[in-house]
Amino acid sequence: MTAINRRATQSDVEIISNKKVGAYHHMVFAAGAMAAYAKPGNFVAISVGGPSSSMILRRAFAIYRASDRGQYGGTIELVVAPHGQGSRWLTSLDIHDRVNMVGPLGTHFGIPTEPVSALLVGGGYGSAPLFGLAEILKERGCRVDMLLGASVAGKIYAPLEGKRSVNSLTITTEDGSTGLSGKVTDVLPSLIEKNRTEIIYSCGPMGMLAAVQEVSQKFDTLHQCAVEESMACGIGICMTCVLPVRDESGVIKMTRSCIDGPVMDGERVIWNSHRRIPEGTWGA
Amino acid sequence: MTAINRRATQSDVEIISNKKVGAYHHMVFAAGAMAAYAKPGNFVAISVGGPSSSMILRRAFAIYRASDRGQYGGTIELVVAPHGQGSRWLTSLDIHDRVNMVGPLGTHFGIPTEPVSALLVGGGYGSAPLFGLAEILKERGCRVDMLLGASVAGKIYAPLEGKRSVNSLTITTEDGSTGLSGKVTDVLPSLIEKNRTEIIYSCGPMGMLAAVQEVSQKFDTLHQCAVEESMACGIGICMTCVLPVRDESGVIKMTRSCIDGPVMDGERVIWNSHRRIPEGTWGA
Amino acid sequence: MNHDFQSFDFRCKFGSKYFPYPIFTASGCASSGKELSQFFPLNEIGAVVTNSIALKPRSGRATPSMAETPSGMLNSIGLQGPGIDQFLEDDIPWLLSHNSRVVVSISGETVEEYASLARRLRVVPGLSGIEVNISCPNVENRGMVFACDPVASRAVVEAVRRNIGGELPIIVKLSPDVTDIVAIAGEVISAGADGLALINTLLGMAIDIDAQRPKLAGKTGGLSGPAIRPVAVRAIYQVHAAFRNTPILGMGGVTNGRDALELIMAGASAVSIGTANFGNPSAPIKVKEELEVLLKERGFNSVNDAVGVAHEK
Amino acid sequence: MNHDFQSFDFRCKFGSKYFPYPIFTASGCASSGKELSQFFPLNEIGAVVTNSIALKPRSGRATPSMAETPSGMLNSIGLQGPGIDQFLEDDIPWLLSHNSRVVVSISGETVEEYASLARRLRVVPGLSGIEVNISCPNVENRGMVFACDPVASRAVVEAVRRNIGGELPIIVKLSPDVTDIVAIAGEVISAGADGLALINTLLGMAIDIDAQRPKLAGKTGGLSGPAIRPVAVRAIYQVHAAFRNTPILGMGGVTNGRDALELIMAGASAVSIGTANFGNPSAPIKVKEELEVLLKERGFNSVNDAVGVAHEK
Ligand SMILES: Cc1cc2nc3c(=O)[nH]c(=O)nc-3n(C[C@H](O)[C@H](O)[C@H](O)COP(=O)(O)OP(=O)(O)OC[C@H]3O[C@@H](n4cnc5c(N)ncnc54)[C@H](O)[C@@H]3O)c2cc1C
Ligand SMILES: Cc1cc2nc3c(=O)[nH]c(=O)nc-3n(C[C@H](O)[C@H](O)[C@H](O)COP(=O)(O)OP(=O)(O)OC[C@H]3O[C@@H](n4cnc5c(N)ncnc54)[C@H](O)[C@@H]3O)c2cc1C
Ligand SMILES: Cc1cc2nc3c(=O)[nH]c(=O)nc-3n(C[C@H](O)[C@H](O)[C@H](O)COP(=O)(O)O)c2cc1C
Ligand SMILES: Cc1cc2nc3c(=O)[nH]c(=O)nc-3n(C[C@H](O)[C@H](O)[C@H](O)COP(=O)(O)O)c2cc1C
Ligand code: FES
Ligand code: FES
Repeated sequence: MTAINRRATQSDVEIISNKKVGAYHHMVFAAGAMAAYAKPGNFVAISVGGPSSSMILRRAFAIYRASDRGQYGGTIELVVAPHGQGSRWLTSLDIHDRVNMVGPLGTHFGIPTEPVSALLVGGGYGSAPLFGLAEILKERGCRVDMLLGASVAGKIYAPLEGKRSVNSLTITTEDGSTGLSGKVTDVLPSLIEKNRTEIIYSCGPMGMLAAVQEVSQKFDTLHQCAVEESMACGIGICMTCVLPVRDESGVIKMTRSCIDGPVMDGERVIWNSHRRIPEGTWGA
Repeated sequence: MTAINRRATQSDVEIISNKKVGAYHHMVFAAGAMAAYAKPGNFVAISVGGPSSSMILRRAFAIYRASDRGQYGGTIELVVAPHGQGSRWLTSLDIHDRVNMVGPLGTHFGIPTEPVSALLVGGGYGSAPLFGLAEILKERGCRVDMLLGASVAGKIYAPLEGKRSVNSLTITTEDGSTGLSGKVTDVLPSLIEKNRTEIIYSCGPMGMLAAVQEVSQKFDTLHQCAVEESMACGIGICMTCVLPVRDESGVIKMTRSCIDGPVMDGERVIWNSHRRIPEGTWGA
Repeated sequence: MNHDFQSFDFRCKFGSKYFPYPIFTASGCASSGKELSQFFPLNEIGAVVTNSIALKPRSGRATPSMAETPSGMLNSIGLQGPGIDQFLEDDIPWLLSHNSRVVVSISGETVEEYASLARRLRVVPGLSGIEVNISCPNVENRGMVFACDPVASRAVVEAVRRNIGGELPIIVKLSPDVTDIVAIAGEVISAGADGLALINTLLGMAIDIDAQRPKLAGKTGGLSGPAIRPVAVRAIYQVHAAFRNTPILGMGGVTNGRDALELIMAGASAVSIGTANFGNPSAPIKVKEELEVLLKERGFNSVNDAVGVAHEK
Repeated sequence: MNHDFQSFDFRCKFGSKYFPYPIFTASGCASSGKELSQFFPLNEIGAVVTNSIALKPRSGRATPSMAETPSGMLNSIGLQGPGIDQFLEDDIPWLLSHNSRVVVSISGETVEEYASLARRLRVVPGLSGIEVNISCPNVENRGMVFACDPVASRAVVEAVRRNIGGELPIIVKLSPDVTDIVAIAGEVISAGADGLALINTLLGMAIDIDAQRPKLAGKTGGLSGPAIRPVAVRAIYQVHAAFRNTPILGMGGVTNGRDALELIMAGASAVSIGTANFGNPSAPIKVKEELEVLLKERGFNSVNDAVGVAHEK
């Protein structure tokens, strides 16, 4: 790929809903035409802090749902954790406030041409893009199992209507406050075996993705993951979001996760390379 | 003086009203105890831009009215021109929003012990502190005439209830859109003569104050003016608000307008000293 | 004033080359242009200044290579790029075929590397200029940054001048992290620079108080964005005061037309947009449009008339 | 971790003097303390660092002497003050009578002026230290700022050291506007500094695009506030890495406890609050309280244990 999502545009969009759900805010934006082109795995980049903000960089958010019809024209929905300055500002906005949005950005989850058995693994707000993906997979006749994990119950994002589109839903929390006690990778092997999983889709913190890849490799399943590196621009011009990825010819290159990702082939990513360039990387 | 207003405190105050009036916003704050100590001429300093603001300095606003009783406890009222980034942010706030305020700050207008004939001259939002002053002067049995000027009608701030407390109100606008056409200093001499003015109180842009002082000197009236130098702190610690003022012993010293002002004796100020230190200044 | 009937001259000039608009991208802040072309046509700005390109492919530095700071950001990208060969094969033809004017930024670790890069570029048709990024560690002198050393700065510029031939303007990009930027400017001008680019990032650092270590994997990084604009304006003002005839490509925290005009009045003949692109991919076009309005409102018939006016009052 | 039973040691040390808290005011940003005492008791912070005081009264520079910039401000106050005589008569007794610890900042135009100031202060009882502001133009060397010149910096510190006697710690305040701050630090340490203050403001400028001239009457000014914090952290980190045994009084854009801890982890033994006081007159006390919580949360038993920890990982 190595090119920006050719559907990406920039516009001021209105907030039409902002509701607290557990530890997150579910936010809906009247995003017009942008919504029509959004695919599961894509993200948007939003300016934060208003006109005299000291925060100069956009914040990236995975698209939870996108719909191109309805009362407000196209809408884009996000699940936002009020974490730091930027996300707290965003989640504090009111209905009718406007934000500047660029999207849809990045790669999307690949959809198998045959009906396969798919397992969707989400950590924290990483579950967001998986529900739209589940719907599409179901439409294609896939079996869809979902496994969501978080530290505590409030950080599991799993709305009712989302649950409907999966064959099974397993939840783990580290403190056991809901679902099974433990991490997603504790139950991952048994789920793969039970459901004869052929492809894993994952989204969540980098540590979780790396652990999922390890299991995936053991079972020889395909694994598409949506990575989350810090991004200064989201459109491929700053090079701050790179991670080492093996290309088709086997060469490891520092690859932009905003345009050659966030969805990547788990097998190609060189994991656990935080704070260092892996040996053998091209140009190192 | 040369000491911060000993009544000054700092607190988060709630906006209880914000109404557009001509070119300005009339804003009311539930300021609690701060209101009890505010005197005409005092000002407050407000943080602008919210928690992630790139604007690090407070903005100063003359107190238009202060009342220490009523539904909301003490209230402080301001007249704010949406001019630059900070004031536009402030005037865009909603009822129930809170801002951090330090006040009351600075010196206040001196009240004559005898009933005298006073002329109050205001330029633009500089009229704000004059209405509270007029009330006090009337209570003391003074004759109170008011002269307000601005470039256009929308920049004359003269609410009905304010007008009631003066013996006469003269208005000038540079474009003649309301009142007499011209500047306040065009009509000032005739008003002084007609009303046998003994003291002039003024508030407005520095150029206007300098011109008023010239006329005042010619008629040998007293002149108390509220100056407006840019202020980084408002509490006497940064030295950015200094202007050359002759002290009791005749020495010209660079004097902080936030604590030895904003109300100063017009005769003592060395006017038109923008961008230079007047010769003979102490330490120059 | 009514200037409707007068034509407005928006051109700027470096060496022998005219550029139709005084707004460029800043090196390292537009990749090789392709991505931004989705937001505006690249020929609508003066030129794309490419990422600094080295002789060999470079992986850049490890992540995290970015940290947001108040009104600014730190980066330690470390000049990631494919090396000059692949760059000339892929990026340049694409840019030229899209009618973009191209200024190639080069970086080296030795004087000889700069010379080689200049020789490679000399034979490339269609380029509009070369920006010499001397804020790079000099491996022959204990890694001391060229731009911090007048002797090394001069040596690089002389080498580029000797090897580039007469046509292509050489714009030398200086670091603000020096005691006397005017002295460095003097050296590189006398060594043959046609113009100066001011300023590169300031060396900075941020610490993660939870991990208790520097936020960036590379520890220090370059500070850019609106936070540094006052330093850029000062550097441009000082250098323009000393060398009125050398055009300056100004940069440092420009996000809108007012900021650009500030740099121009300080002495910049044109302005590059860097970090602002990350927050707003249409920043260059926005700055250009706002600047045109501001100049006309003030009665200027050309951008050139506004260059350095703040020195006159 | 539970540290409730352990006592927490919040002290810092410069030369022979202990200060009970590691939060100071920054020179020029607290006047002589009186005004801030309305918002918190001055003995609740480590020390008040006074405005830089000169031998003679100084009017300072003309207004406008201030311009707000993104997350920062420029000032060209120009060391307005009453001169050492009146200062010793009025300000010092007031501060001491309010149990404030006092560090007197001094500034001169010649080496001899610094020496005279040191002689005057030597005989004043009750002081806790002297901060030597060498970011002043040296009239004997074409107005070149002392802090930009290793030889002049050394000469000033040697003169102060000779004249101050043994008791009072000497903290030398450096400018970040130099090519190699570690080299300057080395000079002043070997000349007898007990500690370093890092950093003074960065030289900057802003232009009023309507008036078409510099916003400040003095043209250039010093840039301070959160915008420069990354430069401060970098300077502190570099100097601490080179001179682990010399305590650093860190400053530059600190507005809250997290910022202060960032400077401490970079290598500062204590932190001064400057520009933040203008936006929030209770900033020093807020920073101190937040810092204590942050240190305890991270299991530190003393502020000293956190000094420079970012170097270890
Ligand atoms: C592709 C992608 C998808 C994302 N999807 C979501 C989502 O659906 N919901 C959601 O709540 N958040 C999401 N994030 C994280 C989000 O972009 C912000 O990083 C997060 O909200 C914290 O920003 P802040 O301003 O609140 O925090 P701050 O701590 O103030 O952020 C400071 C800086 O650090 C960067 N940063 C901090 N933490 C992270 C992180 N974990 N990942 C990347 N950058 C970081 C920010 O971009 C910013 O530049 C996503 C990030 C990426 C890259
Ligand atoms: C004693 C005093 C009383 C004031 N009373 C009022 C009032 O009653 N109503 C009102 O609308 N405004 C008043 N002002 C002006 C007000 O403080 C702001 O300067 C003004 O609102 C512009 O700020 P801004 O952020 O919108 O503009 P910006 O242009 O963004 O301000 C940038 C900086 O310049 C300074 N500045 C800009 N213009 C002025 C000015 N004219 N005077 C002083 N500083 C300036 C600001 O303080 C700020 O630091 C008063 C100022 C002072 C000193
Ligand atoms: C992410 C990033 C990468 C950069 N890469 C380069 C580079 O390769 N070569 C160069 O000369 N300058 C580089 N710079 C510096 C910019 O070109 C510019 O001089 C500086 O950022 C100041 O401008 P700004 O504030 O508009 O970004 C880079 C800056 C950033 C933020
Ligand atoms: C208005 C103002 C006046 C200052 N005056 C002095 C001074 O007299 N002596 C000095 O050494 N530093 C002076 N400084 C520099 C500060 O002490 C401090 O080093 C610098 O501002 C960085 O810290 P900050 O960002 O917390 O303000 C002054 C700074 C400001 C903003
Ligand atoms: S976020 Fe800028 S290149 Fe990916
Ligand atoms: S505004 Fe700071 S001293 Fe007056």
